[in-house]
Amino acid sequence: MELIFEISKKGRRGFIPPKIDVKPYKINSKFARKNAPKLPEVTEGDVVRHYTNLSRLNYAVDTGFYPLGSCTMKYNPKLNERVASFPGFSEIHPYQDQKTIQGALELMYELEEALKKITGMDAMTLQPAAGAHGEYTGIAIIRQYHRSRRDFKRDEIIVPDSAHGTNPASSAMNGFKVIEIKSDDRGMVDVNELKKVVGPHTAGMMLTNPNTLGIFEENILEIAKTVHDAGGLMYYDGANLNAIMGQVRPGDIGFDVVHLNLHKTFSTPHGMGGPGSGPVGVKEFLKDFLPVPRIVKKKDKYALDYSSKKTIGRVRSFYGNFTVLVKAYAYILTMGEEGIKRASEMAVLNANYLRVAISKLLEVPHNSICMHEFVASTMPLQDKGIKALDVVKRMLDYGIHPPTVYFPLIVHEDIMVEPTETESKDTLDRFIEIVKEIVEEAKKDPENLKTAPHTTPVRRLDDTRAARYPVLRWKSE
Amino acid sequence: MELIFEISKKGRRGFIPPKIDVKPYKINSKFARKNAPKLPEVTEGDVVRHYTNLSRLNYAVDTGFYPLGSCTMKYNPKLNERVASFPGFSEIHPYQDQKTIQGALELMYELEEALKKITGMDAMTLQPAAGAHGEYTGIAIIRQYHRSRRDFKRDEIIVPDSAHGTNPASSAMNGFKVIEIKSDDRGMVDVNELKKVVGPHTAGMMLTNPNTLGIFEENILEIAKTVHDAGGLMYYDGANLNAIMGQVRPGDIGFDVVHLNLHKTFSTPHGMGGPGSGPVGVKEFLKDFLPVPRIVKKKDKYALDYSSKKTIGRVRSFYGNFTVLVKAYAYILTMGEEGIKRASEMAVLNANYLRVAISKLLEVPHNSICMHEFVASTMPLQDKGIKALDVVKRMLDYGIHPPTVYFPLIVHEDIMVEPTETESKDTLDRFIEIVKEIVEEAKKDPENLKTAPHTTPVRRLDDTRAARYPVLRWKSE
Amino acid sequence: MNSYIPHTEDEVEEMLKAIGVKSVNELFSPLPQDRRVKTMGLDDPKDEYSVFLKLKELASKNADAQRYTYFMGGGIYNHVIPSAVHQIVSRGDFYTAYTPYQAEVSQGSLQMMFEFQTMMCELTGMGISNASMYDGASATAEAALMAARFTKKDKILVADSLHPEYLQTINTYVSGPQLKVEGVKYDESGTLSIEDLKAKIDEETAGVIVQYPNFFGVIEDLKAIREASKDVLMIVVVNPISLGVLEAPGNFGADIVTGDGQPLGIPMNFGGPSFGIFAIRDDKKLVRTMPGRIIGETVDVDGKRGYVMTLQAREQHIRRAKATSNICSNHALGTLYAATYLSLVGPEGLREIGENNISKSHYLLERLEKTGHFKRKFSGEFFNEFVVETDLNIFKLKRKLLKNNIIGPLDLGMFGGTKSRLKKLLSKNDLLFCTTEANTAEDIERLLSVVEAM
Amino acid sequence: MNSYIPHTEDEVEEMLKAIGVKSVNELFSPLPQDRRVKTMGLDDPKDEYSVFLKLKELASKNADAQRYTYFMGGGIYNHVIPSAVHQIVSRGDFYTAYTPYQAEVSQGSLQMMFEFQTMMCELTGMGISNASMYDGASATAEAALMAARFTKKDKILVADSLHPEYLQTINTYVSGPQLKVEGVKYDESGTLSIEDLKAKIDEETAGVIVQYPNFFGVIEDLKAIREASKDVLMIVVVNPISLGVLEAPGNFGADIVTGDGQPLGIPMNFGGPSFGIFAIRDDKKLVRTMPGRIIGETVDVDGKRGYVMTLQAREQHIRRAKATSNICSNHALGTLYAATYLSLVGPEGLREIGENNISKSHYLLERLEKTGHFKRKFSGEFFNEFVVETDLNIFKLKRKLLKNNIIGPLDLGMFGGTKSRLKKLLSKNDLLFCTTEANTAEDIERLLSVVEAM
Ligand SMILES: Cc1ncc(COP(=O)(O)O)c(C=O)c1O
Ligand SMILES: Cc1ncc(COP(=O)(O)O)c(C=O)c1O
Repeated sequence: MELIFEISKKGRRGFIPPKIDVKPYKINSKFARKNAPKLPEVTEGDVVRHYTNLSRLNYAVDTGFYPLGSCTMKYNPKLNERVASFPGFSEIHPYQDQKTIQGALELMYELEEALKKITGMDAMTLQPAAGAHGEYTGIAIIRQYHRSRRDFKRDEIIVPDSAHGTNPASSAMNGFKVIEIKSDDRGMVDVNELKKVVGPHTAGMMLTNPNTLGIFEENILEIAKTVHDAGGLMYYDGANLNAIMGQVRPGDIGFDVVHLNLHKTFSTPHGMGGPGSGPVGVKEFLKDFLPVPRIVKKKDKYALDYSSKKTIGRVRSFYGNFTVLVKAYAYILTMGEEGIKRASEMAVLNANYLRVAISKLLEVPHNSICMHEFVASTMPLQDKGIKALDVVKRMLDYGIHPPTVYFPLIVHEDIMVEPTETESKDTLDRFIEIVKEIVEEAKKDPENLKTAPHTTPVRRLDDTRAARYPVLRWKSE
Repeated sequence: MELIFEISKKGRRGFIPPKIDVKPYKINSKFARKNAPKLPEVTEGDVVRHYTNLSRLNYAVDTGFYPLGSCTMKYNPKLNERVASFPGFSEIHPYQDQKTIQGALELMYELEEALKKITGMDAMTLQPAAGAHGEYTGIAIIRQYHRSRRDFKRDEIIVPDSAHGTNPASSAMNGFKVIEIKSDDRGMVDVNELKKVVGPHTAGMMLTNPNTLGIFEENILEIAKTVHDAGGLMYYDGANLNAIMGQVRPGDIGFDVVHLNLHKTFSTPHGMGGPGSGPVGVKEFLKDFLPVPRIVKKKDKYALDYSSKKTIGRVRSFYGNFTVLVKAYAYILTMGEEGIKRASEMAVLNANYLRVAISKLLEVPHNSICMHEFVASTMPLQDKGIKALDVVKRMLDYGIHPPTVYFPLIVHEDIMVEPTETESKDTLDRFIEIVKEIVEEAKKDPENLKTAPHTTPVRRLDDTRAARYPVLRWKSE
Repeated sequence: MNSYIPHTEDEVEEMLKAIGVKSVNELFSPLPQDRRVKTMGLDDPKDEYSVFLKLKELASKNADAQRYTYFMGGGIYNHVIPSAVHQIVSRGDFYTAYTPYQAEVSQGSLQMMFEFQTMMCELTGMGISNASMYDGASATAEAALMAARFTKKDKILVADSLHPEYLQTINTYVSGPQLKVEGVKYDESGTLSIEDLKAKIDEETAGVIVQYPNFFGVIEDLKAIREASKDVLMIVVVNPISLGVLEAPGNFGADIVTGDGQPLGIPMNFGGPSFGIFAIRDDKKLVRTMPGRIIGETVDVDGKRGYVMTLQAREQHIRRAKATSNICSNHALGTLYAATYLSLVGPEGLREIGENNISKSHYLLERLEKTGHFKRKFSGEFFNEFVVETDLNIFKLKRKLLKNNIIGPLDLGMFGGTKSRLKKLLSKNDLLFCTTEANTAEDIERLLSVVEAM
Repeated sequence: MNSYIPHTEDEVEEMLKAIGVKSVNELFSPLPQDRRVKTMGLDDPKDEYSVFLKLKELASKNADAQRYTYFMGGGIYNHVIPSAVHQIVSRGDFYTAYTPYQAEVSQGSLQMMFEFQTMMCELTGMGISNASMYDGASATAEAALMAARFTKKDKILVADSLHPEYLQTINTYVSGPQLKVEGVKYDESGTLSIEDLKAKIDEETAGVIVQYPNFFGVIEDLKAIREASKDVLMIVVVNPISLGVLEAPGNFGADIVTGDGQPLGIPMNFGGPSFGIFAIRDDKKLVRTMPGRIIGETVDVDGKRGYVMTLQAREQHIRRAKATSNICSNHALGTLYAATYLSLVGPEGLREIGENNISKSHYLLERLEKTGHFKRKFSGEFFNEFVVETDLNIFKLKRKLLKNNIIGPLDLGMFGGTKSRLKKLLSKNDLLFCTTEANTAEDIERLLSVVEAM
């Protein structure tokens, strides 16, 4: 498709702004812009057509199955979108007098309460804008905690090699050394390895549980004890909370700090990559380190409290991605105790159903009960020269979004499948059918896989060229 | 795609209605439904995916050029959609106390005023739901007028052979005989023919001007005089008002009754075929025949007036397609005097630009200045066995919506092109290019045209089979 | 300056040159120049925000269902609309599409309408549904014309308990073909008098029109009516949302079912747009006299399933003066509301909604009666509306309710001014109350506390 | 009962059988059973309408821009948003899509972001833009980290006129790498003191951060700042909507431009989500230290143009602990708001909007000064915000305004409680007024009449 700039024509208008109905003021020429930015000049109709047609090139939750491991692409309820767009939520200013935003504060307060109940934590902040931002915040809290105890030597965060890239990155951004430990042959934390590395330098350990292989860390209590005994804190990367919510709470199995991804577990849409929201919960003893402001309730009034002395400060402006919070809150109200539990149950049921079926078609290295996702490998197709990438690109021709590939890094040629609870058995059966057809094709016509996809708006794109000769903006010839 | 029924599974839910929070009441079993209707049983996610995917199979104004003659598929501004969805417009009940609907009545009153100014008529009703409904209403008014004068012999309505099918149909529904008159060789009303048929039986004449060939009836004043002299009234089918609004008014060139298609001229969307809105305007002497209620203004208050004795009655419940009226009103406010004029100017400019270019590629039987549309014919391709239908089906492969075909009925193998003012020269140039390529292909590879389209979600569909063995609903096997 | 029209001045020049004229005005030379408009007298163009503010102000002068509680029905109902309906109907891919004449690029619209037709058949128990009429009233009037056309008879019986505006519409429509319309009385139960019906059916009778539930909310005994009217067409006007709990008219032998689709997910819209339901028995002869567009299944050249508009030989663009109706644009977007609504609620949901409506109305009646100020008017079983007589001053009652952000009930006295037969049959103190699933128990308490304070 | 989860009981049984377990609970056997949750203590599930009503009630407890007029800025602004923006951003095809890792089925997202990047470059005058950060504050904090990383120096100068919450965010972010942050004073014009800047730049200085227009609405003299800070990175925090009338920071030699995208078509959202702008000079070395996702153009195997995420070697999923940032999810949907907004308004519209803002603010200041109760605080040229000192009781003023449905101005005293340097620099009676094109002349009169009545 043409770029919006390529259909631009000097003099066209897409929006007529309000007229100046007061005495006009001309800016001091010292500051005045000399050359107008070359923005598109198009009609409203051009804009609507252009972006409507672009949108149709997209795959989305609203168009199909999205079994992206680690991403929890569950259905995004429309009620949530609707309530979040109420002017009383979307058209309010963060600095309004607190008596004019009692509804907003109440919502945030109640959301914190609900998330505390779900995670087993004692206090929450809703400020972080995404999962990684939550990690950053949580690790900063751990750092501040040790500093507040004048325990300055703790400069290491332990992270399993199966961890998401944001875990080491968030630790490093906080100035920590990252100690990566190898997983055992079942894909879990090797407690012996852990014991080797914990010590007086350990500030904490970051863990996703179930881990990125979809396996619940069975030794979690021992792991937590090991870290705690060494004086470290346990950080829970909540990206996979969908597997266990309502079943077991991070706060009850040894975690001190947890972040949630509302855009995964709590059904808020991903918006092509964001905005998300990454609330952080902590145990009582860490409460004062949370970012300011905190939402407090005094009698029947809600207020923003900036008074904490130990706070890590702020990790962004204002109070968080508020309208995302509204959506998550609506979701929790709708699901209720019973629905939240059922979500994890059906998510895990779906994953195991797929695991058993896919293990007959591809290799599933850790083929025991999984949680909400599992990792398979296309290694059995290697002798045909087929890589995981070929398999997933071929899936595009079947009109579904493929699973995550090449993550976690500890399994070769892996595809990571997370169906989520909002998908039906029919959809899973169709997915199994597609994998079957592709595996058969790999044997009969491997070339067709290697050159896939064939039916998408564009075909396989040249990533190397993009990186080697970067073209990062449009320029007129 | 599967039908929504085909993905249904007993027990699934897509919406949880409010619980019964009062004493439950069980209906008398005599009236109780025995077997539940077999509606789909699906989740909310299924519904959203199903209809989102269906929508992507559609062509729409929001996706591309729509040069459908007679349909005025102009761009539908998004402001209009937004304001029409205000709860103060979309969530009000027609029987509310009139003091609680003053805004709605004011809007309708002001819209009538604006439409009077645009058409040159003296009174309006907004009740009719579409163009044909307006025609029905207008012809009923003409009938009542004659009856009120005890002139019972006037049982004929004159209609040119180029008229839209709704014209004769609306006349017939009103109990009139339809007298069809042939157009002259320039596609216009043959005044001599007209003179032959007018007389004491003439109740009126229906005319679209510019006519369905896009040609302005140059003899309009003589036509009107002829009909008026015979005691008949002149009816203006406003489907083509987009060509002349702001230039000349039906009320100033002899018309007594006019209907408008707000969904054509006034930019309200077509909604896959409706809702439209077909307001009817009349000259002073016909005012009392308008449907009830009428909107009246008394001092600063607006009211619904049911008092007319001569009224034709009602043509539907309530007051018209109100939210469509809101959109049209917003459009008129936005365009203003100057914008309304410019719309017709650019619509006519676009049509003539295309006419001149297309006349070099196909035949344009009446190739002089046209108004907002023109009719071309694919007869030059006949020797290759190519029909108009083949040409337009091939256009689908180029990703544009083809023009109207086989209407009006007086030109062979015709395609009727109405670009509207909201399309740019670039779009028109692209259209010309496509026609050129198709004409060339007709010579080189006619088979490819006859079997077109090739790239659409389905290919040419079997209409005959659909009509001969009608399958009008889904049934489970 | 205009953000809808793309032409730059350079382009206009180029285009004029290509056409071979000197000015845009020259293109209007075929117009009678002495009649050209100088000024229409419209306002100057306005920017988007100004129009937005102006319309916001107009909207704010109306009392709406986001701010008020409704106990008002009588043809338009305030139901709960699932959010997903809005998400789908606001897709430009649907609402800015044209009539699906080019089927290959309109399968979205066509398949949706085919599904809609199926749902209408399931709801009504009929065999064939079209793809919508304008509204319930005009659909019913068209049914009257169709009945006359099909039977070649010219008398239509209409239950006096039919919505008065429907009757008025029928009266207008029959004046073309000059059919006779005769009313059929109702009895103290509020349902059609079988006796009167029998007495009025004669050789010339084409059909009988009854509403189900009728204008008073009362459920007509379709079985008895069918038995009493064997040789004429039975036309039933339904409230579609009641059909999750009420037996389908098709199962009582209805020949034509019409009705207004508004309750199926469409906002009240001040009465429009909604859409008209039109369904008939599965009968090849009958369908040929049916008005409106119909979608049918077929296959493409590759044998793939697809959908097209079919049986068009009935329609105005083919048959012109001999068409079964003049209808062209219908209310297709309304069918999308209904299709998504019914897909979401499903059979269980529709039943629950029906039960909610009927429970609320009976509870409200009971509570109103207890106040001593209201007396039930009709003994017949009712759905979500009922008529009561009151000894309260209606004007004062309505004013008090309004002050408490309550709209309704419907004052039946207001229909006295029309030509309706209701005038004779109802007293000035008759009120039509309506409840839906959108009325909470709390709303009902609020209504009652106003009443009790009077 | 749940309308989001499709499983019927039969299906659950079938699936358990296929897996080879007896119950769903068996699937949770890896969990420490003695720690299983009995009850979380959440409420029971609610139906859709109940949730709708509950949230409507909460929303109604807030004063919003549909009911109130805003004279409040300070980082979040009430601008007019074209209706077409809403139409596009509410398409599920966009907002329910994931990060475009599978480029072949994400060209809609990718091309849009590529267009967005181009627009950001045009606006800011920079060579390279990423595809968004979280917000203006965190983007600016990341710019500080990047400057230190790139220059291998550890001192960051920050204008005291920077938004205090941005400063707080920077302070948090620098505590990991333990960078030094030093404030640079402003003078009576409200702009950065060039003298103080010069005095504070030293060998260890990585960069200087200034805001344009700054927190007081005053337009910094970027030319002078650039000249005074030749050897360090100049980081400019912009209000993007001002760049239709203000010279682009790129044209003054900025190295990094950040800012908050909210003014570009995004509702106020109580402060979030919006998105963070991040643009840099066109410099191959610099780009390697840049945080965030970047979209690049390439071709597919058929040579067709297409777009992909590129230069990923900087990012956490590849580089892990050595990544340029931990950012993963960004604020992509915000870029869609901005891309559609900027496409609609175009260069002319953006200029007109800028002129409207600046005219309104100057007019309001003039009128306020005339009342005798307000005194302009800074002499520097300003955009759509300005600081005044008042002799009125601020508490009373705000209460009166609120009663007249007016929100604002911003009471700068409220920043006194934070660690911000503003505390020292501002008096308790300083107010920050803001006007945008959404404030009509009538709104201004209404504000003044409240003031005059005091
Ligand atoms: C395991 C894990 N941790 C952290 C993250 C980061 O979350 P976000 O993208 O919201 O920053 C993700 C996201 O993909 C993840 O899967
Ligand atoms: C010339 C003409 N007259 C009348 C009509 C009927 O209008 P509607 O479809 O709104 O009933 C049309 C619609 O296509 C038309 O083109």
